[in-house]
Amino acid sequence: MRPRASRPSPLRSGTTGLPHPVPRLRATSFAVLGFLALVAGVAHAQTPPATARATTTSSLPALSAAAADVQNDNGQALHVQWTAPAGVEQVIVERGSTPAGPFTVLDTVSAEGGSFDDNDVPRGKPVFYRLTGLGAHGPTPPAVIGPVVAVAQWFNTGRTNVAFFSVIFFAFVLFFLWSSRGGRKLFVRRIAGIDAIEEAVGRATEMGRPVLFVPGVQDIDDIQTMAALVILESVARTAAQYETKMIVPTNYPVPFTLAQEMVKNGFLEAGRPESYDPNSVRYITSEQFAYVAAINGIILRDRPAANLYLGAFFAESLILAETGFSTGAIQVAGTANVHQLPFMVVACDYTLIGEELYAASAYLSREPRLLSTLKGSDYMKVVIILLLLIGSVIETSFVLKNPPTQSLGQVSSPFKSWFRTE
Amino acid sequence: MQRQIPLILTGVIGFVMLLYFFVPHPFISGPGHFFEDAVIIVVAFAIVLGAANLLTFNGEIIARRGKDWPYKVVLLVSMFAMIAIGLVEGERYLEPETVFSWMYNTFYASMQATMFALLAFFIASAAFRAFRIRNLEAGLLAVAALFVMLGRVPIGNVISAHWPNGIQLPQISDWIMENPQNSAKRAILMGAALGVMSTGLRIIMGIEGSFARSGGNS
Amino acid sequence: MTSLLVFLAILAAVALVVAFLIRIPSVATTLARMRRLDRRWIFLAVWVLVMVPLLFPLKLPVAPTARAMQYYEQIDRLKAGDIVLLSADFDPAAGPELVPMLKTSIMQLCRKKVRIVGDCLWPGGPPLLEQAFSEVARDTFHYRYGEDYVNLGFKEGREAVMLAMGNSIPGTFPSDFRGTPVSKLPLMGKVTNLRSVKLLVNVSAGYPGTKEWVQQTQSRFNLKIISGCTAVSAPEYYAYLQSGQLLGLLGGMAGAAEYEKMAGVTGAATKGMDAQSSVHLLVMLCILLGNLAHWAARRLGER
Amino acid sequence: MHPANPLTFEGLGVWIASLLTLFIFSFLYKDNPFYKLAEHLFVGISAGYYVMQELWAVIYPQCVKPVAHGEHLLMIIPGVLGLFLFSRFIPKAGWLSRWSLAIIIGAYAGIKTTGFAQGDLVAQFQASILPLYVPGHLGASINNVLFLAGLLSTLVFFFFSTEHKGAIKGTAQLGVWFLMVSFGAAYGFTVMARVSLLIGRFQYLLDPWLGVTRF
Repeated sequence: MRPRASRPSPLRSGTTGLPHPVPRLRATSFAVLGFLALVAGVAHAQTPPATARATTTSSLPALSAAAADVQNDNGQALHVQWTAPAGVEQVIVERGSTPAGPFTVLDTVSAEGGSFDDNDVPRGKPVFYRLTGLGAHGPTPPAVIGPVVAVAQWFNTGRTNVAFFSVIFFAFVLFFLWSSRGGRKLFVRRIAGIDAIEEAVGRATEMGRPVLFVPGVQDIDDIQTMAALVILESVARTAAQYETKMIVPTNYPVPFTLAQEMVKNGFLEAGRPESYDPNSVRYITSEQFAYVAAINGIILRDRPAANLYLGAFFAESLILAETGFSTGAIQVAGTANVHQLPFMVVACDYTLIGEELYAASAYLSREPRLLSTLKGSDYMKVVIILLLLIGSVIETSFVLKNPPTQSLGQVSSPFKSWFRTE
Repeated sequence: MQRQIPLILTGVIGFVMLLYFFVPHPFISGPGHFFEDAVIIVVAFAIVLGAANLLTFNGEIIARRGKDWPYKVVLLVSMFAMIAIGLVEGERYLEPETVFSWMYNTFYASMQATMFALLAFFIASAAFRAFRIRNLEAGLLAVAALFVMLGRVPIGNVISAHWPNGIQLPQISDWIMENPQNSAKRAILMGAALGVMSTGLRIIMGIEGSFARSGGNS
Repeated sequence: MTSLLVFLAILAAVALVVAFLIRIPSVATTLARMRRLDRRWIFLAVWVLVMVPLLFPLKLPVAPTARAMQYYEQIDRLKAGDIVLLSADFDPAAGPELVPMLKTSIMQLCRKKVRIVGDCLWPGGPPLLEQAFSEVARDTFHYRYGEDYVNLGFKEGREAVMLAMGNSIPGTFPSDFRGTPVSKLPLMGKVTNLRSVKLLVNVSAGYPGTKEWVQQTQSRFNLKIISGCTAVSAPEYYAYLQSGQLLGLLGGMAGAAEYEKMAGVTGAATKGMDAQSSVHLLVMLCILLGNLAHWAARRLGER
Repeated sequence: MHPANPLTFEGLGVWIASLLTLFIFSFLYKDNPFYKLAEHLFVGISAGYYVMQELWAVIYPQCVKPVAHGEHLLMIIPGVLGLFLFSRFIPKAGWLSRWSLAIIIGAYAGIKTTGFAQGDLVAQFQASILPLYVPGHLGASINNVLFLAGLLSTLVFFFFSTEHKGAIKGTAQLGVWFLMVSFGAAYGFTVMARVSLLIGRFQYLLDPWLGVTRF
């Protein structure tokens, strides 16, 4: 097959990155994307991928080689393959724009590998390769192959499976968002952690001691902090109903303001705005260990009967959990930072594990944004579980038909292979 | 307007970066590359902004002679000293023989490493005072922890060197890591992936919006 | 087999003795009182148990596990002249765990005569990488800077940097950590993007690190990745190991010690293993004694 | 080996570093001015260090230098957006910083979404499709069944759309057990990590500072 690209591409790139001339399809898209397209690369993919065979210039044993376009890329890579005659140890790979040269050396590589990826090819232009083998008996005659053209693709077919999962999941989330905004009630089960929190506040009331709420150690850009503040509002409501004092130490200015807002709101909603103490939310410092040392001080001095640690926690989680434990307070913790959960599980009376933190905040706030995410994830999990069960059955029957000879996991069923990402 | 344009911009950029994964063609990957390069620079400025925040925040404490203000002076002086040395030494500021490198080794490296080394002490005392095996769940946690702690260090090799092959302590700890540990961890990974994806979707759709509140003079 | 039975018998005997002793009121009271032990005594115990094995080493034998062997073999499979990317994504906070891995990795790469391109995605990392390069590659193996290895230094941007490197490494790092333009470094002329590196050796302390390299580059740029990481992040990466997204994993100082053993060196990690063992025993003892104290207190009717 | 000589530039560094190490360790006894001094010194030094890294490793080579040489003029855009971030110090122009945040948040939203979808969802899903029975490999078969049971039951535990009753309750409970084993393993590894860091500090005090090597 003779590649069409052996003649120059009608759309050649200018140096500034602006295409010339601009095709109509592009012009419309430009209008949409505005300045983004300033940097759009240029050459259009319209030539079929080229495969070229070696034309040897000598009767002596040269390399037999071939070059082809790399699929699913942006048109900047070509793959060169060869079979080297015995005695050839290294291969000099050169590239040029005409079969006669001039050629520039790309690299000298081991002949054993049998291939070379050229990742810096001008897009859409025909190129030629010259391969020269090197061995103990001197160089082989050069093999010139080409022309080949690097072409860009519009869809990476190796990622269909990722698109498949993403589309299903996004559809679920958007559907639930749409239906919850339309007023449909989305059912979410009550999280046991919420009961545990209420119980803890109740006990603090009985003992006449305050409730400590630590909303994590991250700024507001961490969604865990946001989730914690949502929970704080409902804790404040409960505390207001029971007329129990709250202490909320914070470590960044924005969570501080938001926490004040949340606590005030909670007291307002409980119908006791007069009991709201503006000093209950305190700004401490954003230095991690200084913040923790200050909370330790609060725990030891004020002896809160309930310690609630909800949000993003890091290395300090164990220090907090230990100090709180030593005062005998009821402790409820929750974080999505999985590596901190072990310390919370062993030292706290109840722990919200990972996603449960988000679920609790969605449950309490009933906000469509959060609920739709939660429901979408749930339905996606059902899809995953079903596909896993089907997949395992298929895989088992496949393995029964093709028992592994030596090592496991070498071959897999077409079903499993389809999900392999590239 | 001040809120709408950034939201639209966020959505468009996010969508291009999303498509960029599936569409190799330069029509999408071109802008994609530009955003990669651009975001690198903007994020660098954001870190410098952090230092500026530190300056205003601590400067304010010093100005009103707030709590621990002499320490805040130390903080700001050391920050400016580091910046001044780096500026004077120029682009080769990290060569091994520069004053900047010396400051790095003497102050930054040693103190950062020690801050985290403190946790070794706290972890031991927490193990003693706040690790309660109160139910089956905590019991499972404890057993797995004991096996892993013993199996990952040489003392485990010594104890179980002559045990039957397959149930030596390092092998048990490896099995825990690769099987029960791994399966639960994978479920968490998948759940977290769904969380990140839906947050990304909401940002691209322009319905997350919390950052638009946090930016600016709020 | 007998040693296992002996071990189990000892455990059972200890358990029986403890179960018996805890019934004696005075023992139970003492145990329960231990709950109020000043924690600074435990701090002291940790101090002693780290210091003593460092001063008087037992040299307990380190035995490589399968995971560390995979890491070693991936580097061992490289050929002379291959180019690898060594991303040192950590800072001094994780130094004791990761610097030994970094040095041993560079040593093994040098032995294989592999060319190394180094970079850091953590601002605190470049001097550590440079120290390891100078000590091992330059001084021991006489690697020439710019031809056999380069240190590209730090780049901000986390995942964005990884993707940008997939497009162009010289474009992402226009100059090395000293400010030398990469066009003046011969090795960088041979490195176009992530597709032109044979292997990514990632020494990682967290975010950004191995997880992000796997997510952004492993399948996207068909990159082979091995990871040496802190023990804190290791459990999560086992999931990537099982799926083949990672081809080798060293977890923490123990992983580093196993790797040193395979490479035949006695580095800082191997030297730390005795102390590591002794403190692990202490922590286990703390867990058991702490719970015993609680049980004793419960027997006595305290909370 | 000899102790570090405080009269040399390098040795002085080792002495200061070691003393600061001890200052920080003094926190174990109780919070004190030495610890506070070290802590604030550290925050200041690291902030200065980060600023210099961002300047010399990113802003200068990526933006200032190429633009000054007229090479990548487009890099003026992120440079200006970066400066916009500082507009929050000027009350009237504060909204400009949202433009800069737009590119940061938008770009990472896109990058992370596909990264997690590919690396943590599809690839992990694919690797979990396991044969439940492998002829001739009993151990592998049992492991695969156990693995799948752990994965599925943990997924069920994180399912919030139905009440945990009956079979779902039992499955979720199984999931909790798997989670606990995984937390136990994580606990062990975290202990290992922290202890290693302490060992590293002690090695520093012993070798470059006091000059004691014993192995």
